[in-house]
Amino acid sequence: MAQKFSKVLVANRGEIAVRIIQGLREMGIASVAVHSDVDRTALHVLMADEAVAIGPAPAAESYLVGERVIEAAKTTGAEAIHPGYGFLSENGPFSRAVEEAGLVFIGPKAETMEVMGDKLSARRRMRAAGVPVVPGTDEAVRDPEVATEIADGIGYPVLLKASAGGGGKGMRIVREAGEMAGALRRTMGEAGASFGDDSIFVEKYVENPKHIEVQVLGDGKGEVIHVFERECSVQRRHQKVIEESPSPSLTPALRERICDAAVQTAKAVDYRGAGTVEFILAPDGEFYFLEMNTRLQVEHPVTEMVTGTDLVRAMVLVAQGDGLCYRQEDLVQRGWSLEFRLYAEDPGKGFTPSIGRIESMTVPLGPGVRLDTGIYEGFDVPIHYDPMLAKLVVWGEDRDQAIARGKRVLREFVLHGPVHNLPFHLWALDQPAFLDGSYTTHFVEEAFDPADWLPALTDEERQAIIAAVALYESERRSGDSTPESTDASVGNWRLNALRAMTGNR
Amino acid sequence: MAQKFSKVLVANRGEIAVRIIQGLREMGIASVAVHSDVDRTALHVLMADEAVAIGPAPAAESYLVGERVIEAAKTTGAEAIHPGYGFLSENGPFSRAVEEAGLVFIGPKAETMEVMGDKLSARRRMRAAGVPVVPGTDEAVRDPEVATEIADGIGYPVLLKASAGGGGKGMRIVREAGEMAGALRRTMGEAGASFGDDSIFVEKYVENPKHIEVQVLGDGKGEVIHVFERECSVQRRHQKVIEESPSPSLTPALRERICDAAVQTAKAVDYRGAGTVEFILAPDGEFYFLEMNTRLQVEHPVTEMVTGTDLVRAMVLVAQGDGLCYRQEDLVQRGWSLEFRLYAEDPGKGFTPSIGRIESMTVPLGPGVRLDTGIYEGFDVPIHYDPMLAKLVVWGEDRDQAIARGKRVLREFVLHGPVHNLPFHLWALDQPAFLDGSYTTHFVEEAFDPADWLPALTDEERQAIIAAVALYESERRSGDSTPESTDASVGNWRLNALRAMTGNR
Amino acid sequence: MWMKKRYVVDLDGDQHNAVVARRGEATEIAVDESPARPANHRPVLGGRALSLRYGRRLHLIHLSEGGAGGAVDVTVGGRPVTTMVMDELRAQALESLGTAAGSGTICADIPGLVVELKVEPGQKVHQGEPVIVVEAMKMQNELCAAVSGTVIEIPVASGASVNPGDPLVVIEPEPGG
Amino acid sequence: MWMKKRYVVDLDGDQHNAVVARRGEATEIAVDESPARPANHRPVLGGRALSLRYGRRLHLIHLSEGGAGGAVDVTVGGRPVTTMVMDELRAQALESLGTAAGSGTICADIPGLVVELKVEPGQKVHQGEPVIVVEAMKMQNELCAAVSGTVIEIPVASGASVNPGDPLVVIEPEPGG
Repeated sequence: MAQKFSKVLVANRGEIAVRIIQGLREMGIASVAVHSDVDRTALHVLMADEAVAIGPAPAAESYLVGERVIEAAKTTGAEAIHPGYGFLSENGPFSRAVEEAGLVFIGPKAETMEVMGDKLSARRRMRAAGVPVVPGTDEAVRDPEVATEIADGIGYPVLLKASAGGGGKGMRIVREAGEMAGALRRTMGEAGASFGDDSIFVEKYVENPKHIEVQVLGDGKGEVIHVFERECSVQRRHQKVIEESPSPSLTPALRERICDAAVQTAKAVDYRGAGTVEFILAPDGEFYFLEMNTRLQVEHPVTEMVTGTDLVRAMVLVAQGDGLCYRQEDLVQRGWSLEFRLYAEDPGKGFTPSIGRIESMTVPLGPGVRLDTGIYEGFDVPIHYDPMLAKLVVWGEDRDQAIARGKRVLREFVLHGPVHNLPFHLWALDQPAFLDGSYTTHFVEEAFDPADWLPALTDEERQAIIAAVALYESERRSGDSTPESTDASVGNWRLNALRAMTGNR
Repeated sequence: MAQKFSKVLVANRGEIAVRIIQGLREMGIASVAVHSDVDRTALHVLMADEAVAIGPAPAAESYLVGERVIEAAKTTGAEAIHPGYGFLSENGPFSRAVEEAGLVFIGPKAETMEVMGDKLSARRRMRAAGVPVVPGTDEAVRDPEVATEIADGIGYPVLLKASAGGGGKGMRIVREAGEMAGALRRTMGEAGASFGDDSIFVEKYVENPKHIEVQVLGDGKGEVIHVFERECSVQRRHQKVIEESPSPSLTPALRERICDAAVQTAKAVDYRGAGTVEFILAPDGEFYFLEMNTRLQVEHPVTEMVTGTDLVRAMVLVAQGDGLCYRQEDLVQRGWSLEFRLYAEDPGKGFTPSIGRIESMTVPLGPGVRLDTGIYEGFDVPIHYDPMLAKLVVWGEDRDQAIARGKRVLREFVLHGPVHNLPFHLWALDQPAFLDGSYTTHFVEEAFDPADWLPALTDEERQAIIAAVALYESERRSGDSTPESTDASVGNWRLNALRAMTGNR
Repeated sequence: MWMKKRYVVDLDGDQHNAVVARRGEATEIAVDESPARPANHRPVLGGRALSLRYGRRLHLIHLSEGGAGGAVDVTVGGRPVTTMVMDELRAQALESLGTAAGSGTICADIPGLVVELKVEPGQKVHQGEPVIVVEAMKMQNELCAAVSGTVIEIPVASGASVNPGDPLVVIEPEPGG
Repeated sequence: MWMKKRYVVDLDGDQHNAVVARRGEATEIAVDESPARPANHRPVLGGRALSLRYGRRLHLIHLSEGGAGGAVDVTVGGRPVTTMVMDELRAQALESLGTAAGSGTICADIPGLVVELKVEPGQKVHQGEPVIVVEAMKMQNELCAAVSGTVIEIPVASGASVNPGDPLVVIEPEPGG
């Protein structure tokens, strides 16, 4: 009945492209990678069945050029395109162009992306569907007096939000009426400059919120199911760094209500494929629709671990016309999963991005671990893309075991090269607010002290480090092609020819 | 109430010692490794909190010397000993000595091991408990005439079995009465020489059997639960190489009966800790008790993957006096798991063991993979122990996905150094008898042709290999400290000092 | 100017020729007489593998030093492959052990131009000594004596065009050479 | 006879001394003046780490070359550690930049016996040139000039016992040396 895909193009890079290629391979579907020049030996290219170069390093000239991606699909005979996340994944015109080219876009309909891509239109649609939205306006506001009137009605503090904004940009808190005029002017100015659209709306600012999201799957013909929630409140610079499923903040009753709301949300747009409905959870237990991400989410593995599902496969099956491969009544949460995003960034210096060659990588193994990564030893992390290197995901029978396992594997995982945030995750797993689940989206700014976060070394550890470094230096010197290298103790080292080549750039 | 362990000694090596140490760490329990001289930098030693050398390389002078293990536990202040599998794990006198030394043996009572260690006594006990045993005698037979009489009663073929035997040794098939006298004499002779006990019994030989086993957990006070079955019929030289859970051979009704029989078995000996009851499943659907392994089983991860349990933790909790951490009604099977044992052996040459240094290792990552291993790059696989290097375990939503994932990860997993059986597993996953689940314990001998089992290379692959090897050679030569190494193209390679040291032995 | 070197690769018992040409940092590779050659090749996975690209397909060839001299362990798509590699000189020397007669004759194996004669008739040469340079497709190929002995004939002149199989230098092996 | 070399290791801003002594294939290591030293040390995990054993505890120190010269990236138990390492000579040279006066004076840092004087008063020496050999605990320690200049005083004689801090050779630095 349904037409099976024989070949699918993956319009992405890094860990998500690798994960999708692995999923396709497990379905017996050939994969086509696309890549920029700088990514010609990136892991997703090495793993795909075919690879097509689509332009120079900057994403705007390669991964974001829809025509080249479509051309690559046509050239290779791929029947469908999986966009991953980011890049072209929520781009309505691209998905239309894919379909006009006779290919299948593995994702929702273009209209769905467009409704959800505009915060105001999403608010209106959700309010109409009976999904709780944060108290505020559904129309753009330009006049400070009108804005003040609305804010007085809602109660301070309020949030000014750009309708076209996202990723924490184009938002400003107003704590009293006197601040309104200036704040509105500045937010409109920023929104116009950043998004080419200065529509601003006013919404109640929820203090100490938690970020809860629900994974949904729809067949595009009216049937929608949820795959339970994730909590993503550990954020820095408005970006998630640790996610978990289940959420420690939900009672069974609240879980049911929030998951129902997510299904309602997706049904309201006749959702097709995998999507995520994001909510704000207030300390009083009220929750509000925040936005919907109309694509596969970075943190989808925690859902997969807890529910035993394969969301990439589910997306591909829907796109193939097979419909939903799960029934709501069969889905249950088992155990607990945590995801740690490994970023090339320096936690001690305001989480500023870092780059460089992966000099050495030792991955954690054993029970309950999943590592999705796009890097390998010797790979030069390019400056042009997102600094996320990998996702380390653990599963445990309960939250305590998942946390204990997280600590175990974060210590086993050693990466040298760019500065990264593995030690940040170990820090987080020792914080009372994380351990008791009370953390909000302000957790990192409140608890993290960049001057005092690394654990102290014991005297013996210091001794051992000093000894090891001196031995390393002594060996490094004798490894040089100096007369010393004829020394009996180092004369017969063998060199892996390819490792030498790797170092040779 | 229960006394928590603060430190546990792991009386084993290789992947199982690593897995137990990881489990202890996740419980907040410090670990002590013991090791032979040749294992001083084995992975389990690197991972433990403390390590104690207990003797020279041969196991009989180190890992099998109970007094040294107990002494190491007392010296380090460990409260308990986890024996893993093999070595001292089913040694009644050792477990008694552990308890006499005031330590806890993490395993069943000594009497349980002794009853189950003797096949005749186990048969008698199980028959008394109403567990189906293979038709045959419960007493040792010395007289060929008596043996022939028994065999005539059972019907040929029959199996002569040494009561103290195991691992496929001390067994002989008798297909007609005329063979009996000679077969009995030879089997008794072998049994006496190998096991110091020439007790032989006669049993019906089940043709085309499957090997099904059931994981059980007992609290040692009468409560026993099962954690479902595993099928382990893929064997070579009477040793398992692929295991799966669930078994493709069981109907729900049969599963219930066989799991009940396992619980009965364990209850009959008031079982304490984790154990495995092995059964033969005949083509007609009848099953018979084969033996009970009174320890953690090599293939325990497939059970953990499918049921979401942690069997090491469960054992430690029982040993601590916490009782069973699962209730039967909470345990369900979800999805499908396959384990591939990675042996250093040459499938093309009768599966003969291989040794050597691990020159290079690339481990598979992504969804649904678990790798338990005791090796690392640069590690010299010692000749003194079992040639199992690692266990690659996959989980899928159903058997098809588990198999597809198995293929994916077996290709991603690359190991150079000793000859190994990863390609054998890929072969197995292409065999009709494996794919349809009809395979019996004769699968390998029937289907594997050592002269024709490796897949053919494409012309382009051959080209690429030749090109790669020539490039490797060319780089290897220029990497030598010859005048050529001043060549611009290779002059600026950098050498990792420690990698050079690793090669330097 | 490209400098090239020939290798003989034994793959599952079959012998193949491969030519590695270098110029500065650039390296090119050709296998047998096939027109198909990888568009590029790079070491990846921390030096555990080489990626070779043929058109849109990329082959990931895992390589490491095998046990015996010249052995290189290879894995492709989960399949282990046994290979041996040696440079042309050693391959010729090994071959000459089996084919005593004519073992000293160096022949052209591709069309080219003789650019330099490094020896004269009557001259003694040692095994491995360069004797003639042939240029082909902008690459200079230095051919070496496969055996020690005396040059007895040079049937070509500098500047001459040669075809595959043309004898270039004939060396009479020393007894035991 | 053990030959030893001193290193200065900067760990999180604190400087420490380490002495690596070799004899044939054997290597020993001592840190600062601590009597605790690893019972053994071996590269493991494919050269990604060094295991050092102190009694029953084994420390797994992951090491790799850092960005800047002398930088070594270290990870221990999931904790990254920034280190710099240099040999004693370079450390002394760097130090002398900060402490101009007396920078040419080489002092004993452990109790020992002067076994060889390689220079005489009045002699010109270059930075890095060995000037005196002191034996201690069966190890010969060759001390080198930290600056180029002229030897103006040698307050010890061959065979003399020296204590930590004793001046051994005094060098007057060249202008700009």
